[in-house]
Amino acid sequence: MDTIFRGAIIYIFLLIIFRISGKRTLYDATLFDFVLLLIIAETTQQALLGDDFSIVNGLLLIITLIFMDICLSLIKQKFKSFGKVVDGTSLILLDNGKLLTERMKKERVDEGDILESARALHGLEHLSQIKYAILEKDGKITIIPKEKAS
Amino acid sequence: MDTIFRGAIIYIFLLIIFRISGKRTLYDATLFDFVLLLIIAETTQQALLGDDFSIVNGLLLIITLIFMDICLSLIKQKFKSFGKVVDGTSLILLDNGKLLTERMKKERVDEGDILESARALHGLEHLSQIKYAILEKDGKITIIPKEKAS
Amino acid sequence: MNKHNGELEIDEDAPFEKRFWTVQRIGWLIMLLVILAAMFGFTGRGGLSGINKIKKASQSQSLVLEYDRFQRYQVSDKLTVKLQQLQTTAPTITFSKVFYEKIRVEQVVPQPEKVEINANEITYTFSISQPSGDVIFYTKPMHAGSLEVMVKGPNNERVPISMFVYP
Amino acid sequence: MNKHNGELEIDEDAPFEKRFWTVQRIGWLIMLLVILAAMFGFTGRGGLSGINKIKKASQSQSLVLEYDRFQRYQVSDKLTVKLQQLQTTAPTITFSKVFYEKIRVEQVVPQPEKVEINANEITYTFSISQPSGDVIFYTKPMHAGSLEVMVKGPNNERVPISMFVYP
Repeated sequence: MDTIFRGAIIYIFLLIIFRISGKRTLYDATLFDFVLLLIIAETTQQALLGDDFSIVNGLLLIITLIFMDICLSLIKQKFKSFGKVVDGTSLILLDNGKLLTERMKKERVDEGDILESARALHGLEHLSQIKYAILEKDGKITIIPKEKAS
Repeated sequence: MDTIFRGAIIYIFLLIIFRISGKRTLYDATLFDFVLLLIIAETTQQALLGDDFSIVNGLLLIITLIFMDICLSLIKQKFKSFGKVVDGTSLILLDNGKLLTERMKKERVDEGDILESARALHGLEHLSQIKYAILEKDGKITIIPKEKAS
Repeated sequence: MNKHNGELEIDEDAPFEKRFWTVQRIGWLIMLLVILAAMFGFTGRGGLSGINKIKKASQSQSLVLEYDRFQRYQVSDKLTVKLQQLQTTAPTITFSKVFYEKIRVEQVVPQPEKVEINANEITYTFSISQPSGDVIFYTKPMHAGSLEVMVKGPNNERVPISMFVYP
Repeated sequence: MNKHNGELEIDEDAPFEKRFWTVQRIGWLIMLLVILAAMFGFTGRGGLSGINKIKKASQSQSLVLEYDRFQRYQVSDKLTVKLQQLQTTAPTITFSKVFYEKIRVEQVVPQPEKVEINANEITYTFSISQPSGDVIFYTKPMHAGSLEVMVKGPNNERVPISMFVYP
């Protein structure tokens, strides 16, 4: 019983804390962010298991976490608005060549981040070559380039 | 002996639970999913090790897990149908411009997910630019764009 | 490789995937059942009394045992022995072999005056000045599987307990 | 860089990779052997009796030792000493130096009446009222490598035990 509650509490806690912290927090832009993510996972694991190292405890926790995730995805599918609250939505940062600075400021993204994505995904040099830049749910920035021929 | 059994039980358990939970569960669409994956890995690690922190225990577990994985891949190679059961197959979600909504519902994918992949992989703007969208075995969605010239 | 629409080469097997969706849904149901079983206490660590928390008494009520039926490998638990209607100030509690072979008794409160192992039994002798008293055994199962222990009180009353230890 | 077909620049070395495939297959075989050895008990923690679980008795059978031959660094284990045909109610069990220098005895059941260390030996004195009794030593090896311990029973019978502790 104890095991299931621990799993459920930590699942909900993490869901809320990651949602509140914003898409770009802990997004692994640097190795440091990545290490931080790993550390958070490690820390959580200790809180989950306590000093119960039995196999059944581990398996129950995994079942609890995955089952909650399946339930969450089913609820999200049924109620779109709930999905919006949990996952957020995509957000346009660069609209037809125009930077939306207010949004970028709130989401803590700068021009450099957009240019980095532009280089990584499409090998683009300037902001002017970008038609749309979109901040995705997972914190990644996707780029839609301007057509060259036109 | 104990160590080997622990390794084997947990390997098989994880194989089944991940297969059953579906391709998109725990697919790291958001940072939270990624952290959840890490937590599951950590939890497993404790169940694997118990309170035996000796080197020989760690090495035996690593050998067991890797050996089972080699065996599984050899069996999958030999018996294609077994591979299908273990890994699943690819699945077309968008067929020649037409969304296959029944499949999308069952696999818990929505239009937004397809569009996100289209943006990330090819910088596409609309669904109409996509010829095929395929849900791969690992939960990723791959996109085949329509040819422009035609 | 199959060709879809005569152009897309893909290893898709839609009928198989469709059948697998059913398997998936059954799997989810099993997961739910496991979680419910765990909530009721079938996997140890808490749960409803009667399922996990067991109270078992001898006929004369002079020996009452409280223990968890479902335990976990190498996870500490406790067994409370309640002695009533004591006719001696040096009562003994005797357990069968399994109790010292498959379980590690980490601590006994109060500390016994004497412990002896012989003839497939372990006997704890206590010093209790009043007609009733409790003894707590902090135990750690060192063996997975089912354990059957026979407990014998000071009046030679026997209470069998059975536990299941998850690996 | 090599050029494949005069156009593809690549660091391929196919003959080397081919030779390495053989090495890989040999590696897999070694892994299988290690796993089998572990299943039989050569790496400690369970396994067949005779390989890991050892039972060793003195000539007169009055001192019987049960222990694991293969142990692991800092992992708790136990050593059971079975005393039979006791001629005293205060039998002693004596171990050579290694037992207190390289091993940590976490708990002894039943608790000894007296423990003394002198002349490279540790002596446990118990109080056992019957002609036979078991004593369990919960041990934790604090040293990797092979350990040779000489155990001496109440009748001065000696039984040497040897253990190997994996790091």
